[in-house]
Amino acid sequence: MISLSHYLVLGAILFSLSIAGIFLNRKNVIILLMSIELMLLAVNMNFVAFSHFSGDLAGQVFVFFILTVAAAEAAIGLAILTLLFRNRQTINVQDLDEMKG
Amino acid sequence: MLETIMNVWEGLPLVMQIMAKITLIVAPLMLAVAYVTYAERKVIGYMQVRLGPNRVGPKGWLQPIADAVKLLTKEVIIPTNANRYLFLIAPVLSIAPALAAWAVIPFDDGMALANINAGLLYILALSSLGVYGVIIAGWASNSKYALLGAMRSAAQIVAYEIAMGFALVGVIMVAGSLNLGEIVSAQSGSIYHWYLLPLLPLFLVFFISGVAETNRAPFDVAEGESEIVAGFHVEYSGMAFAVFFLAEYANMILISALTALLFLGGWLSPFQGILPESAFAIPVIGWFLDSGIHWFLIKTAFFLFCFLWFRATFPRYRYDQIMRLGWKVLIPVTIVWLFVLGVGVAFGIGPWFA
Amino acid sequence: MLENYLPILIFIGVGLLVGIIPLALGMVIGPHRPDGAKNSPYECGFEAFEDSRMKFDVRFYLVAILFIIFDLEIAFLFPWAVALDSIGLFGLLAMALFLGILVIGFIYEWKKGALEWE
Amino acid sequence: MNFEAFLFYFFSVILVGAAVAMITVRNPVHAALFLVLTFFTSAALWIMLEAEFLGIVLVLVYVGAVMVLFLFVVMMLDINLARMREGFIRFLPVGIVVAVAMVSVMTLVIVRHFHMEAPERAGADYNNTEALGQILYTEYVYPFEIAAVILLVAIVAAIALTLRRRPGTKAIDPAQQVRITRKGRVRMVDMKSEDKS
Amino acid sequence: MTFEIPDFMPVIPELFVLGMACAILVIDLFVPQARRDITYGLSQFTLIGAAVLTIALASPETRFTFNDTFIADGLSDLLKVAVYLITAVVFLYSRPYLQDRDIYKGEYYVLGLFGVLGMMIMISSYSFLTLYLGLELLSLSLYAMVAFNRDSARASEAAMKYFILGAIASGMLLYGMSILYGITGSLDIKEVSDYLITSSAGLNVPLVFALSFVIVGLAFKLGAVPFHMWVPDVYHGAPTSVTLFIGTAPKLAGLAIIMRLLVDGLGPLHHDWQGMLTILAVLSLAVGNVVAIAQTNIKRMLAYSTISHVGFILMGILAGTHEGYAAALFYTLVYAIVAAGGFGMIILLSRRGFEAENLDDFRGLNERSPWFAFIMLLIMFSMAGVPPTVGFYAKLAVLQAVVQVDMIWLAIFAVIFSIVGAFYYLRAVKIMYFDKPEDESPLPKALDMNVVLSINGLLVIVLGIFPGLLMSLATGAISW
Repeated sequence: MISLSHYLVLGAILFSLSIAGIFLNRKNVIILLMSIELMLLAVNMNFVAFSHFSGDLAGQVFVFFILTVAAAEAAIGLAILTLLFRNRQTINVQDLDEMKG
Repeated sequence: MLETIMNVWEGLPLVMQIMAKITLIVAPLMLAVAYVTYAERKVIGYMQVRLGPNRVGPKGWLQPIADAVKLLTKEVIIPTNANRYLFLIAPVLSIAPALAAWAVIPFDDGMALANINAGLLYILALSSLGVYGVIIAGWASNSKYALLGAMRSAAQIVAYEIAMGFALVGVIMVAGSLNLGEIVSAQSGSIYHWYLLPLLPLFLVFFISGVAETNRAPFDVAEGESEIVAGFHVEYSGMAFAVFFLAEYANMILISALTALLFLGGWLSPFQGILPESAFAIPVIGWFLDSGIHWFLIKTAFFLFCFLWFRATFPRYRYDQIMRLGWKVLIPVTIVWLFVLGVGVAFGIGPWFA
Repeated sequence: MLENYLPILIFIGVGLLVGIIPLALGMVIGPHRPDGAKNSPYECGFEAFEDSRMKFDVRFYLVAILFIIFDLEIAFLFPWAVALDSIGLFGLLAMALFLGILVIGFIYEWKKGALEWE
Repeated sequence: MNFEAFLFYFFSVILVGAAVAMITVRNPVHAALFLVLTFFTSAALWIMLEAEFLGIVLVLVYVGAVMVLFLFVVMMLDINLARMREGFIRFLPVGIVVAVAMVSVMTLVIVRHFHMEAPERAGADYNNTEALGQILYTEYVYPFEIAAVILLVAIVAAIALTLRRRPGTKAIDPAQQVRITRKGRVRMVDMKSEDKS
Repeated sequence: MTFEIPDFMPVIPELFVLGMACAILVIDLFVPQARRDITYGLSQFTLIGAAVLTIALASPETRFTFNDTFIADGLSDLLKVAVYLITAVVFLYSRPYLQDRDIYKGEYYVLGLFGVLGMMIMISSYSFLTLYLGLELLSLSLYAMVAFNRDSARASEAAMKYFILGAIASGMLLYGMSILYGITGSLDIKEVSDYLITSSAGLNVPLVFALSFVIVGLAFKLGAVPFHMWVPDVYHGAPTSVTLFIGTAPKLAGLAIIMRLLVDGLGPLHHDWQGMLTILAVLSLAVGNVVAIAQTNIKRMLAYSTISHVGFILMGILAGTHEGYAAALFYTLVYAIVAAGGFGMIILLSRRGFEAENLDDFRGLNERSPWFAFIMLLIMFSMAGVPPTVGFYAKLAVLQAVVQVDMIWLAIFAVIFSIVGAFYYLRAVKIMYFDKPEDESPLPKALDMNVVLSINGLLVIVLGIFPGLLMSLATGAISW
């Protein structure tokens, strides 16, 4: 039978993968943004699983709000990205080195 | 005899039963798609005082079959600089959601493959996936025309999807359910209980958005033969092209069926509540007059005819006009109507509570 | 509840198959005689000079961004419309405020010209 | 292994595989499509957890809208693919070590400490959407309105950042073009015929 | 269904700010560029009106509403009023800066007001959900404001970094919250706290597991070492007026969420988070003060100085006593005032096409304007903690609180690094007073800016002479 910990471990794997993704793709802003989406997905997986196993809808409500905020956040993030691309003609983080210190 | 069939049926594993039901939906649907193409050419032909296809088979009845065979034996060309996998995945991604949406369509009372509570939400979600086939096809082709067509088409689909979603919300508010079967049942009573009249603005918005979302005339700038030579699928040939074609027509039928379900009472008979009960007891005529799957099919066919009719009648919109219609006319209309409906539902006024 | 989703799962699978099978058939049955002209992208008879993936008008992004926002609005409206009977006047007013805030956003878009397509 | 367990493992394997592919593939368009696949399989898993509304909304909003925006951006921003992945190999061992270490620690904690009885399956008439609707607009009305404000901020920010009127473009307004009349374009001038002699 | 109509009285300030922000957004659409001051004036009116409302509604007892997810108490009233006032000052300083760079647009103020609304929500939140939403409302507004100068590549780069790090921080925080929800079965801070008080100690490992994610998320948001990488780049890249905003008011809201989340909600775990905060505080003090010495850019220098100040604030909290919390609150308020003055000085010196962000740009300020050199001197002294400025008392209060809980080594460590830090503040003073100016141009600025900046600077010394006033407010807000 599938238990709570199955889902939580799945969430943990996704979370770790997203951290690894952020680590590996430090140069590529787009993949970074996608890794962040993956991270939030892992969080949502936890909330949905807890909500189901404790029979409490609050977790699902929280997930709905996380989805909303994350979508709005992605919209702003990509707006900043297009702005950056227009100003710099690159999204390679390594080229973004005007500021040092 | 019947009993043995039923026994065999019950004995089948669940998955087999479902597969059988799916075949029962998909096979007629594919046939319908084939004959909608035939009907399109015939109808437009007659409207333009021509005959339309009339060579293959009696009155051209076998034309769709001939088309299918021809497309099957043509080469599937993959352009040199195209992204091979995505190029081939794109048509699959465009037909799968168009078909999968049929899982929740009720054909008659209780006759739906999957009677889920969130039916309408499911349909909206699937219809929002149609855009993937378009953009992936446009990008994977690596052709300027394809990309331009894909972008136009995607922006258009996206704009009209919002209007469509808002229109759906209005229906749900009145019906109080997301389940398509319950929405139809909520319209039972008489023809005046159909949502066509009380929700007339939403009906118009929904159908117009439906036409725009399937990229059909007069909103077919994405294909725009005369400017960008068929848009996103300019590089597709043979069966790859045929699959896009199937998807477009399957979507058309889906929109027609949805319009029939949401606004015209689906399988409900227009004579319900008008003719006396005794009229439905007459052997054959009574069956016809009573609610049933045939009414659903007739209504769907009518809206399909409208699709063809529009194509023969209206000149193509300009792109900026399309975007303006979607954002600046349809969306404000639906938002205003939602406010009106909200007040109506909350205070129990309005014709839909008769 | 879940038993209703099994047919959907299978149907999605069937939908994919309906796409894949004709494609595969077409690739197998159809001829395969590539040549340079045939495999080049359609350019009205011109040579293709460059990668055709070009930069696009920022307006396309803007439409997609606004679409996300409105899609979320719809997602919020669906459960509200279903539960409208039981949440009463308070629910109605809550949604009126919600939509009111977003209508202000809509007015802003409109007046700024984000909905124009030049 | 019963059918539900089979489905769980089926979806989880695809989910994890797609997530791994997403962070490792070279082409960002492929990465975006793998992310779409992860969203899909997650939606399926959530539906298995009886969160049908959220599962479908995940597809509607994320797959249907957010990832479309991602694809727009990825496809149009002419990205130099080769340069994007420089140094990827160099970080790979560290990345693997980080991921494995995190997974094992987190798994250890989870497996040892989180146990809850599986609740009974909801009946066929359980309506997840309605249940959410009943609390979302009453008990959670305050966060609900905050969400509206967040969406408004997103609209304002997106427009303030990206929308610009380019003064240099020679775009013409087709509507104006169509409305041209003869009077605006042709001027009739009476001229004496020139004397050719 | 049992549902009571919630009490709307405590949220009136929030509703007022929301209504006014929406109204300003619409009004601004119809205001021509030449009359942009209307938008500005309305924004200031909103902040003042909100302050009046908050003070009028303040009462000694704690008020809850929306199923106990909203709290209004002494702490929230004090912090909200402080946020309004600081933001009003920020708006005032921003105006000439924006005008000089042709980005004097209504959206700046509207986004600022939405940011203020986000901070108000954070300050009053008593549930994970509202806390998260408030935080995101603030963050989204700030991301957009950082990128507000659309033609500046540096600003969009800073915005991108800020965005990514902010989003990762939110993800961390949420993961911790999800585990806490799983353990306690509730999102409400009150219920979480009740659960922790009554439950057995057996659950400690998963709680610490969740707590570490929460702390990492908070540390990211606050910019505590080792999660500080974004702070210098964002402070440097953002338009100075936005740096001014980011560097001041959000710190107050950050303190509020630490108070709500760690102290109110996870108070029973004090022993566990004390250790984590100690590490963060020690590292922040060390790295912030040492790296700041190497900076030639004053915005970066102030960024590192912020990091070290965060270390001090964390020290006050980790003491875990009322005195400690009051000291942290006092420190944060003082820091916000001082930082506003510091960034205000940069704006004062900058002009069209010139950012005045290098230390050298302050060279010989005394010859150009002795008065503002004196103001800057006060601000630098206060940051360094030189008596009798108020910065001295802030540091003293924190150190006292730490010593009271027998963490004398931490106090000694903090003093050592404060002395290290004093070096670079005093270097700035030396440059102003003993070096020759590079450009002799006078400082033409609007009257309102000069007056407010002078008051801001003098406040540092006035509060330093009478620290009891602010301190009694802080202790009053903390004692519940």
